[in-house]
Formats: sequence, C-alpha cells, structure tokens
Amino acid sequence: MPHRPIKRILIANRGEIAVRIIRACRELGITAVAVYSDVDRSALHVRRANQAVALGGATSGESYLNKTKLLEAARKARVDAVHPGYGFLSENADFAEAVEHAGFKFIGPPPSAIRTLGDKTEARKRARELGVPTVPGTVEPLVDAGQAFDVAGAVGYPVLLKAAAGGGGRGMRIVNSEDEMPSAFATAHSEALNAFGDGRLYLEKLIENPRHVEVQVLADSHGSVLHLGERECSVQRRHQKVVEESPSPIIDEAMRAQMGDAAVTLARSAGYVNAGTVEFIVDAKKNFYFLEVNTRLQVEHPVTELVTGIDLVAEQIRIAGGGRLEQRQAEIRQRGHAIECRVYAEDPANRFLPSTGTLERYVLPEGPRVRVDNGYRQGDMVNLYYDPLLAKVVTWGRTRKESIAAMKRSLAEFHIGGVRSTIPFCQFVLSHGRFLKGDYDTGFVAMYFAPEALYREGNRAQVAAAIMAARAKARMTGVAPGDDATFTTQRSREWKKNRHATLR
Amino acid sequence: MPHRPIKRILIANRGEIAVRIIRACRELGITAVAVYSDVDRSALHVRRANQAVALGGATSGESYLNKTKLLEAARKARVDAVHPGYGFLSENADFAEAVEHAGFKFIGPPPSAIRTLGDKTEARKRARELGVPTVPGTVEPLVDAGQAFDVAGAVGYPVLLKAAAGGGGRGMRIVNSEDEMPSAFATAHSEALNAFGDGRLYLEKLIENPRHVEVQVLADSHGSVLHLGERECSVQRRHQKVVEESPSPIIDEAMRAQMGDAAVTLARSAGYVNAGTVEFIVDAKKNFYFLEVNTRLQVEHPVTELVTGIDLVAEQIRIAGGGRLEQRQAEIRQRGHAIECRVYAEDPANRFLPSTGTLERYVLPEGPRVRVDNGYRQGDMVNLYYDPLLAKVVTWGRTRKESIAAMKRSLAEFHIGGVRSTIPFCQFVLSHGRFLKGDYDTGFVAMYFAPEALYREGNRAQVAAAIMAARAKARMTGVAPGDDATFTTQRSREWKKNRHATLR
Amino acid sequence: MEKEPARHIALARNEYLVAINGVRMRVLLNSDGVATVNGVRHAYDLHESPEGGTSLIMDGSVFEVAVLARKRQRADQDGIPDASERIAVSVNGTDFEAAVDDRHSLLVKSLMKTTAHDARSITVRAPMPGLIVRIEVEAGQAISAGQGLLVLEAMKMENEIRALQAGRVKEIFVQSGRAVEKDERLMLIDAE
Amino acid sequence: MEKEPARHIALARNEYLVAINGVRMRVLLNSDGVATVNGVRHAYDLHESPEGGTSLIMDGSVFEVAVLARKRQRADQDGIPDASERIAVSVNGTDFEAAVDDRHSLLVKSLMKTTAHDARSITVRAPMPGLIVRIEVEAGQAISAGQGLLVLEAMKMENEIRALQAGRVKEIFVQSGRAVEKDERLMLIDAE
Repeated sequence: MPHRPIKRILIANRGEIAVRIIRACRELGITAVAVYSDVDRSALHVRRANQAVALGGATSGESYLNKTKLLEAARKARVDAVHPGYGFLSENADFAEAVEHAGFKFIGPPPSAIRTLGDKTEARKRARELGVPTVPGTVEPLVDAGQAFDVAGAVGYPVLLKAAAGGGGRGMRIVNSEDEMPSAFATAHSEALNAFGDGRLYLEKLIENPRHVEVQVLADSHGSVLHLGERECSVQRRHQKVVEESPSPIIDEAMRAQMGDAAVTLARSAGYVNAGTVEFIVDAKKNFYFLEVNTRLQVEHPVTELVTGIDLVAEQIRIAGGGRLEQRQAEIRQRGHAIECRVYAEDPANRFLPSTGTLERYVLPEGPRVRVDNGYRQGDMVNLYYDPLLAKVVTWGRTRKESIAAMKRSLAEFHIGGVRSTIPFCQFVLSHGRFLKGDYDTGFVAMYFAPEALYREGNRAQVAAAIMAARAKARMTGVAPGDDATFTTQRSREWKKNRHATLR
Repeated sequence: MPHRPIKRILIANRGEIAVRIIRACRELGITAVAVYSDVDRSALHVRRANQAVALGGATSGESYLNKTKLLEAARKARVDAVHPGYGFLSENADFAEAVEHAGFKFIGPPPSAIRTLGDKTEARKRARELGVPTVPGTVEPLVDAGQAFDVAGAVGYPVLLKAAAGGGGRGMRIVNSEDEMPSAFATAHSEALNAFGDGRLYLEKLIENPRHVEVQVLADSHGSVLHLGERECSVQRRHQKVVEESPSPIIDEAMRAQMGDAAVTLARSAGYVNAGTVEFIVDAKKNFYFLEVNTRLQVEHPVTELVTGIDLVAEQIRIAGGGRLEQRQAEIRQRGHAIECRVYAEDPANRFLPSTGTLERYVLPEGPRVRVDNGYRQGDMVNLYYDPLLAKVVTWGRTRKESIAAMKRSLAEFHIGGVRSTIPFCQFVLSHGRFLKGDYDTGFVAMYFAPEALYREGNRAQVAAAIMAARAKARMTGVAPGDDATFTTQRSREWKKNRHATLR
Repeated sequence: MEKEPARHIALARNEYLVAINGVRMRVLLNSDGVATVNGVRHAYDLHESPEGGTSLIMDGSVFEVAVLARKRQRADQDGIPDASERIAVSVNGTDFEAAVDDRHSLLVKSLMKTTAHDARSITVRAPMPGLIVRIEVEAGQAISAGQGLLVLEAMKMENEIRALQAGRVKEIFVQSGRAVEKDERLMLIDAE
Repeated sequence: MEKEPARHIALARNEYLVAINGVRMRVLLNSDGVATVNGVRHAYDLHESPEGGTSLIMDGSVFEVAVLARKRQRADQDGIPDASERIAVSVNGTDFEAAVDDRHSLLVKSLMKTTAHDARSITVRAPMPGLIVRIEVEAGQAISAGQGLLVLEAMKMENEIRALQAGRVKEIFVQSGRAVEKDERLMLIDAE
C-alpha cells in the first residue's frame, strides 16, 4: 500500500499530551492542527499548534469524544493523519477504523490489533495460548453477578472486578468477601458503562500488593517489533499511577529480557504496529503475570524516552507514515535512570479528590535534568470536564539517586497556587525510606501514606505566610506597617493612653 | 589536608549561572546562599536560593566584583565554600586566594593554577614548552605600541591584539594594517584596563576565520585529570560565542583524542584541579593551535553535560570537597548531540547592541529534549549594569539533525516581548545552509549574516499584529468593532452621508 | 494566648491575629521590614513584584511568596458569616489559607451572638464539585455507619459518599442530576 | 494606497491605518471576529486572557499574541510630536511596533504644519542607552567619513560611534561621563 507522506496531523486530544504531540510535529516539520472545546479556547495546546479547529461544547462527549466532529475537523483541516494521544478515543477501534475509512492515517495500531489486544478478555486468552503467564480468573466476560460469585469462590477471595473495555482504574473494584460483591459488581458495571459504553466485567484472583511493571513496545509495518525496556509504576492511588520510573529497581537484565520477549511475542501475534505497552504484575517472588495491553501511547512514556534516547511520538508518526524502525533490539540501551511525577489537580490531603479553580500561581521547574510536559498556563481555569492531569515532571540522572535528587529539587520549584495538586504527595513519596530503597509495591500508598505526612512546612514558612497575610490585610484597610509603633515596646501601658487616638 | 564537608555555599554571582549553581546545591543537599545588589533584590537567583545576603550597590564594582563585601557575606552566612560562577571574579587569583585565606574552599582551581594558566602569555609559553602547538606571536606582553608594530611586521598582518588578563572579547582587536595599529592598541589597552584592571596586551598572527573548538577538562585533587570531549563554538559575534555544539561537526575520534591529550597535558603540568577549558583554534586544514585556558566553568558547559551525562557543577563541588573523579577516561562517552543558543538582551538587527527595558513578555520553551538555564522572570527589568545574558536554551538529539530540530522548535516557543534578544539571530543560524552542513567557522557571522535576514515573519503575522494593534487602539478610544458597520461594504458613498453622524 | 477568647484580645492598629492550619499567631507589623510574631522579632526584606510572585527574605532565609486571591467569606456551620478576612498566601509553592483578624473584625465578632449548635445534627457537604449521579437514601430513612448515601461524579470518576456514623436522614437538599459546588450542603443527618 | 497622503484618507470610525516595519495596512474592524485588512476579509477568533498572552486564530491559523505596553510617543526628527499611537504587539514571540492612526489622529496630523527640514544637518543619536566614556571631536571640527566621534559604554563594552559621512561638527549635546538614553541626541553634524 503506497503511503501518502504525513505533512499535516490532527491532534484529537487536549492538555499536556496534545502539547507534547504538537512539539513532535513541529520538530518533524509537520503542521499540527489542534481541536478545542469551547472551554479550551485559549488552552495551551491551542496556542502551541499551527492551526486549530473548534469542536464546540464543553463536556468530553460534546468535543474530544465526539467522533463525528473530529472527523469533520480532520476533513476541514485537510490533514493526512490523526493522532489520538491517550485517553479519549485512543483505544477505540471504531474510531480508528472510521479515521482510516475517511482516508486519514490513524497514528496508532490497526483497528484489528486494538480489538484483539485492547479487549482484556481476548488479550488474556491469547496470552494463555502463547504461554505468557496470566493471573487465575475468568477468560470470558462475566454473564452476571451470579457467575461472579461462583468464579470468586473457586479462585478464592480477594478478587478483582475489571472492565473488559477500559483502563485507568475506571470500572475496577476489589472484592474482599461475598458480602461486598453485589454493590461492587453494580458500581463497577455502571462505571464501565458510563466511561466506555461497555459494562462487561471480568474477574481475577487479586494478587495482593503486586508491583506494576510494564514493557514499552514499538512495531513497524514491516514486521520489526522491539521492546524498549520496562517502567515501574507501582506508586498508585485509586489504581492510577502517580510516580513511575525506568529502569525498575527490581528488574535485572535476565528478567528484562524475559518480560520483553513476552511483550514482543504478544504484539507480534496480533499483528501489532506502532507504540503499545504490555502491562504485567509482579509478585513478591518476582513472578510476573500478564495484565493487559494498552494499545496507545502511555502517560508515562517520557521515562522510557529519557533512558533510551528514543522519541516515542516521533517514532509513532514515522511508523504511521510507513517508515521502518532504525534500531535492532541489541542496539536499544538504557542509559541512567528516569522518574516521572504526575501533577494532578487533586487534593492529596482529602482523598485525592479533584480540586478545581484558577491557577493563580503556576511556575514550572527549569534547568538541568528536568523535562516538563505541561498543558496549562498561569491564569488558566481547571474545570471538571476533563482529566485533572496538569503536567508531568520527568527527571534524569546517571543513577537512581541522582534522578531522585533532581526530582525533589524540581518539585520544590514547581509552585501551584489556587488549586491543590499531587506535588506534596509526590514529595512524600520521594522522601519515603521504602521508595528510596526501591522496596515498594502497589500497596505503598495504602500502607504508608497518611495526609498528616503532607504540608510539613517548617514553622518559619508559617511565620512568613502570617506576615504576608497580615501585610495584605493592612493594605486592604489602609494601615501602613508601623502605624501604631508606640505599641511595639510598651503595649499594655500605652494601650489605654492611645486608645482614643487609634480608634478610627 | 583534611577537608571540612561542604554543607553551605556562597554563590558569588548572579543571573542564570547563579541559578544553575543553586540548583546543583539543592540536588546535593547543600544550603545555597545567594548574594545580591540593590537592583537584583528580587532577581530569580535570590528567589531560588535558600538564603540571601545583600551586597548593596548597583554596579558590578559595588557588588559582585567587590571582594571585601563578598568575603563579609561569606562570613556572615557561615558558608563552607564559595562558587564564583563565570565572569566577575571567577578567574581572579587574588580573590581565590583571599577566599581560601578566610577559611573557605574556593570552588575552582588553586590560585597558582589560575595564575599560571589564566595569564595568556604564561599559558602560551607553557604550551610551547610542552609541545602543544600555538599560533606565532609574542610570548611576553607587549611593552608598547612600538613593539606591536615590530612583531606585527615580523609575523605579517593581519594580527590580533588581546588582553593578557581577560577574555570574552574584551580588550581584543583585529589589526589589518599598520595604519590601524595606534587606535586599535589604545582602545584594546583601555578596554582591558577597565574590564580587568590590567591593560597588558599581547599580539599574535591572525588565523583568518578559524574554527573555535575547546576541550572540557576535569581534574581532582588526587591527580586524576580527564577530558570530556570538545565543544564547537565558532558562531560568534564580536568575538563572543552565541551558538555552541558538542560534538563538533569536524572532529573525529583521532583528533578528539589528540586535542584531549594536549588539554590534559597542559592542565596536569600546572597542577590544575577542578573544571577548566582549554581553547583551541582550528584552521581550514584541521591544524589546531592552543589559544588559552579558561580557569573556570564556561557559559556553554551544558552541551557537554547533555552528551556525557556528567553534571559539571556537581563535580566541581565534589572535587572542591576533596572527592575523587569516579570515571576513567575510557568510560567518558559522548551520546548523541547537543546545541546551546545564548539568549542575550541585544538587538541583532542593530549591531547586537544591548537592549534594555522590562521583560513584558517572557515565556520559556518546555517539553522534550530542551533544557533552559535561565535567570529572569516576566516583569523583570533588564538593566545596563551587568552582562546581557538572559538565558541559555540547550537541546539534545540522537543526531545533530534532531538536536537542531529541537532547537528550532524551542526557539519558536521562547517568547520575549519588550526587549530585543538574540533569538531571531539564533533562528537565522539554525536555518542557514552552512550551519546545517556543519561547514562554518568564526567568519560565519561576518560572511553570511545581515540584519535583513531577521524578522522574516510571514505577511500573515503582520496582518495579525495589525488587527491586534487596531483593536488595542479601538479599546483606548472606546470604539467597539463594528461600530461603523455601514462602512464595510459601500465605503465612499456612505462616507459622505454619515460624515456628520460619525464625527465625535 | 490561644485559649484566650478573641473578644478579650486587645490589638494595636497595626497588629493582627492570623490563624493558619489551626495555629494562631499574633503579628505586629512594627515597621516596613520588621514584624513581631508571637513575641519574636523578625527582620525581613520584601520587594513586591508586579507579576505576583516575589521573595521574602526573613532572618536571611529566602521564601518565594505570593498573595493569592482573597477567598470569599465562608459561612460557618450555623450560617453566621465569619468576620475574619480569608487570605491565601503561597510560600515556597505551598498554599496557606490564613484567617486574619484586626481590631475591627474582632469587635464585630464579639458583638455577634452565637446560635446554640445542635451537636447531634450533621451536615453532609460535597467534598468536591461534581454531579449528583444518584441518591441512595430517602428522607426519614435510618442509616448505618459506612452506608452509601449518594454518588457524586467528578472527572469521570464515581465517588460514593458514605455515612460516618449511624443515624437517620433528616433532610436531602439535592436531586439526582444536579451539579454541586465544593462544600455545598447535601444532606442533614440526625446522629444516633 | 500607500502613496496617498495621510490627510486625504477618509477612515470610518472603526477603521485604522496601521504601519508596521514600513508596511501600511488599512484595518477595518467589521465586527468582533471579522476584520478587513487592505481589502481582504479575515475571520478570527480571539479570547483575551488576564495573564497577557493569548492566541488569535485567524483563518484557521494560530498566532500567539500579546499587546505590550503602549510606547511613549516619539518626537520625529524635527521635534514635532507624532500623533500616531505607538502600540507594540508580540506575535509568535516577535515584537511588532505599530504606528496606529484613526480618523482623529489623521485630522490632527493634517492640521499640523511641517517645518522645512534641512537635509544637510544630521543628528547623531545614541544607538543604545549607555555612558559617554569620551568625546573624540570638538564643535567646529571637520570630520571624515568613518572617523570616531565618541565612545559609548554599555554593559562593560566600549562602542565607538563613527561618522557615516564627512562634514563638520555643528553642536555637541553631551559631555563625557554622562549617561544617555537610547535615541538621545548626541551631536549635530553639517554634512558636506
């Protein structure tokens, strides 16, 4: 099939990932066309694009999830290809198909590969067939809550209910006992239906507090499939990742090769093309089990980029344009160590609930070792319509110790005012002995984190805040510092004497 | 000699380099103490420090060049060491000595090494003795203008007059013929005297349009001396570097080893410790000649950091604390390619003259591949008192092509309003065929650059500016767009009819 | 000083009571550059910037500070407006929400009657802005601790709000499908 | 249109003459979202941000724009104040300095008499702000093209200002040691 060269790309996304893709386009000399909902009119991803097409609406359904509007925008802007980013329609095979039918390249895997590997149940079946280890549980989606009781009884509680279609923790519930099953099943089903339009669930034995380790895969349309090493993503709240690193502190060369081979085997079997991620859980004995495939770019892709030197988004675009992977597996080398901290508009002191408002202060870290993938500017509103990810801070060091030091320095420079963020939580993680030793798993947050550990500002910072607040109040009421200086030394005596004079 | 551990450092500098050193301190867990002149009271380097001591004054002489005040600040802040940065007192052996005598570590070479290698005349003599090639010219400083005539006659015009004490293009003049010698000698002498307090000059044959290539050296106090490869710095205006890259497009492994050996030999012979740079010029036949040693950190050190992964400032601090270099020469590897563009507050369309004012708009590039070492914030004043360097943009790529693409993308994102900058000049360089081919030398600017090449904004950008300006004027005068909509279609006829009605 | 009732504190004209995270500080602005906080004198240097952020150098240490927007006044549990000024300050990237009183606001407070508060009545408030997906109880219904009361959706996540203790639903202020603000009243529970 | 003298242009109330880098454009603000520039209609979308920078989407293309401070009015060569509004606009990181006229400023201009201009008299102005280090000529002195006139120091660099053509020094406005602003008059030269 002859490939039309990719000169113009529609980025069907928003926020930091849209900005990141736009940057790759600009470096490749490709015209980047942004789309925007009404509330995103002056968002950073619009400002950084070459061109922009309005989608209208505010909710995701009216805009970034609206296939018809997106295809219309692609036609209007006469693009050659569509990049879906992550989230939204990135794992939607129907959208990928519609994009290709409309005559545009979809920058991602073929619809068939999304269907085969994106469906968790199908993917698990395939993994079993290929000899890739999987966690005991259902192979087919559950028929009803009754079947859930039966299977859970067979593999033994605790078990995990998961959406067949989704990811990112939505439609996922831990069930500790029979009693919890009815409401857990109902909630997971409803969440899955709302989030993915598909309420099917499956069930598996819960491996308690595993590590979450994933392998990055790149495949071109000429049969070459590579893995780019692993990412350790075990620091999670609500089953969503917050801190990731590469390489994992527990994976050695041999295990990396084993997991990499498993990932490549799975991808190859499904005719996978473009970037994808094979997720595994690793138990305390370092046994790894296939979890699922994310048939798209991951939020945490930058840590792989920093250690391998490979630009995953640029590779995605090249692959979609029919290009060949330039490296062989033996040439992929990890250099040093990278960490990513996700900065969400959430209040870690209040169960990570979303925090909305205006970014009254928003100052990014700069300088050596740090990369910031960011989607906001000071003065922007953070609203309820979309994912609360503001930015990602990624640091690099020759050693894990160096990249942690760089991250702590960078997080201290990242000043957000007006909206709560996960920065203090990330600072907690980066200072915790378990994390520093690399000895942590997905139970880390539940086990060690308590909101009391946050905002441990020194007494001096509070004094500074008090002086600033008092000065602000004085300015509001027109009082100048020292207006009542006689009170400084001899308060009680002078008080009576001056009472009359100083009352306004 | 037992070393007191370095826990607190006074940074005797300002601007981006002070901020960069503060960041290294914070990553190493060291308390960073800034100093500031009156006009720098709220400068970024103060904001980023843990502590700050006022020096008072505005001019460099009253503040960052004032040894007494700096030593007093070091005592007051009870620091263990002083980092001089570059410029100011960084190459002043007397200051280094005074710092050590006052009981602080000087983060830089020993005063004896600064004296031996920092004095250009002495360094040239030593290089000749060691068999390192040098350019024909005087070995001793010139006695007077008369001697300058004699030597110039002997080696043949054109010749170069250079300050014995200085660097950075100050006190340097090209002399093409006898006629030019008197005024050139007077100006160079006067500039050198003002800038360095030392008017001595020397003279050498001008190698016309050489390349400027320098080698980074690191030496510890235990006898280990390494070189970290070269930097190509041939894009210069007024003999000052603007764009640098590593590796150089013309240096191969063999030449790198030769130049590296020469640099290490020189450093070792002078008992050099800490970071330093050995500068060479390279003629069209790839012969290299020793030029001078910079006994300090260079402005362009980040390109070396990006390709070697070594943090030069952190190494400087470790070395000053008595630490050993961890690598051996064979372990130093360059990975990929890095470029630096210096963003000066200068008007490239007007002979690179300084441009002062308020940074009404100051938006830094972000995202993959780019590092920004920056000293300013939006709203800051750029004044006449100090060096006009605002920030450095440094990009990395697996290949030179990739780092150039990342640089072009990053410069396009760097928005400065209110003050002219060298960004458009750097954009010119990054798009020039000669630069893209790597086929350029120090004659590049004189040969290819003309201000007409700048600000080639498309017609559409001008139209956008015109609309914005018209809207701003309308707002000032209280006119709303469409206020006179009748004029839109039938201007001339309507004009007379409405004349009365629309005149205020 | 912390236990002294607010109305008995005599403040100077340039003196303030500042409460941050439950810590009360008495701040006297002696002059421009000197403040006494809880009796300890602090020398500071502050140069305010038009761009918002600046540095406060206090006793030699640097704090990057910014005064954020003045918060709207919050009604307390009983609906009585709080006379204190709410000012948010960012210090080294952390937001501090300060309640600031001067002599005037203290006077206002001392004059306001406080309504008796029924400790057995619990107001359930929205922990975040969001959309009410469904309400799982009815007015008058007896509930047990941990029981789900309603489901709030925000940023595509459903969050179940549960009862902290057993009791009876007294009143429900919202309906399914409604968007609510953070801290908006959702239900009133009579605790057992 | 460019050669038409300004005073003969009839502008609508919502119409402007904008000169940028020597290019004159006639801008009609038809409505909020449509402008006609030199007869070409442009649809645009602009949402101004409180923080200064924003994006203008014009005919589908994005321009990151900001209106910078209004420049002080500049006296022209003959000391007559220029009635045009000077407005600096940043577009994609490049500053554009626009001279904007509306119907009123054009009227003012047409009423102002222009003084005859002596083409043989050249004003030497400071190319940048700086300090006069030394003056190398005297009033009345004959000078040749390229001859050094004075030395201006800025940011520790000495910059020699030289004569562009031969002539005679008519007047010197500054003294050694004085700080000067950009564009400040330094000398008057009678050209040969």
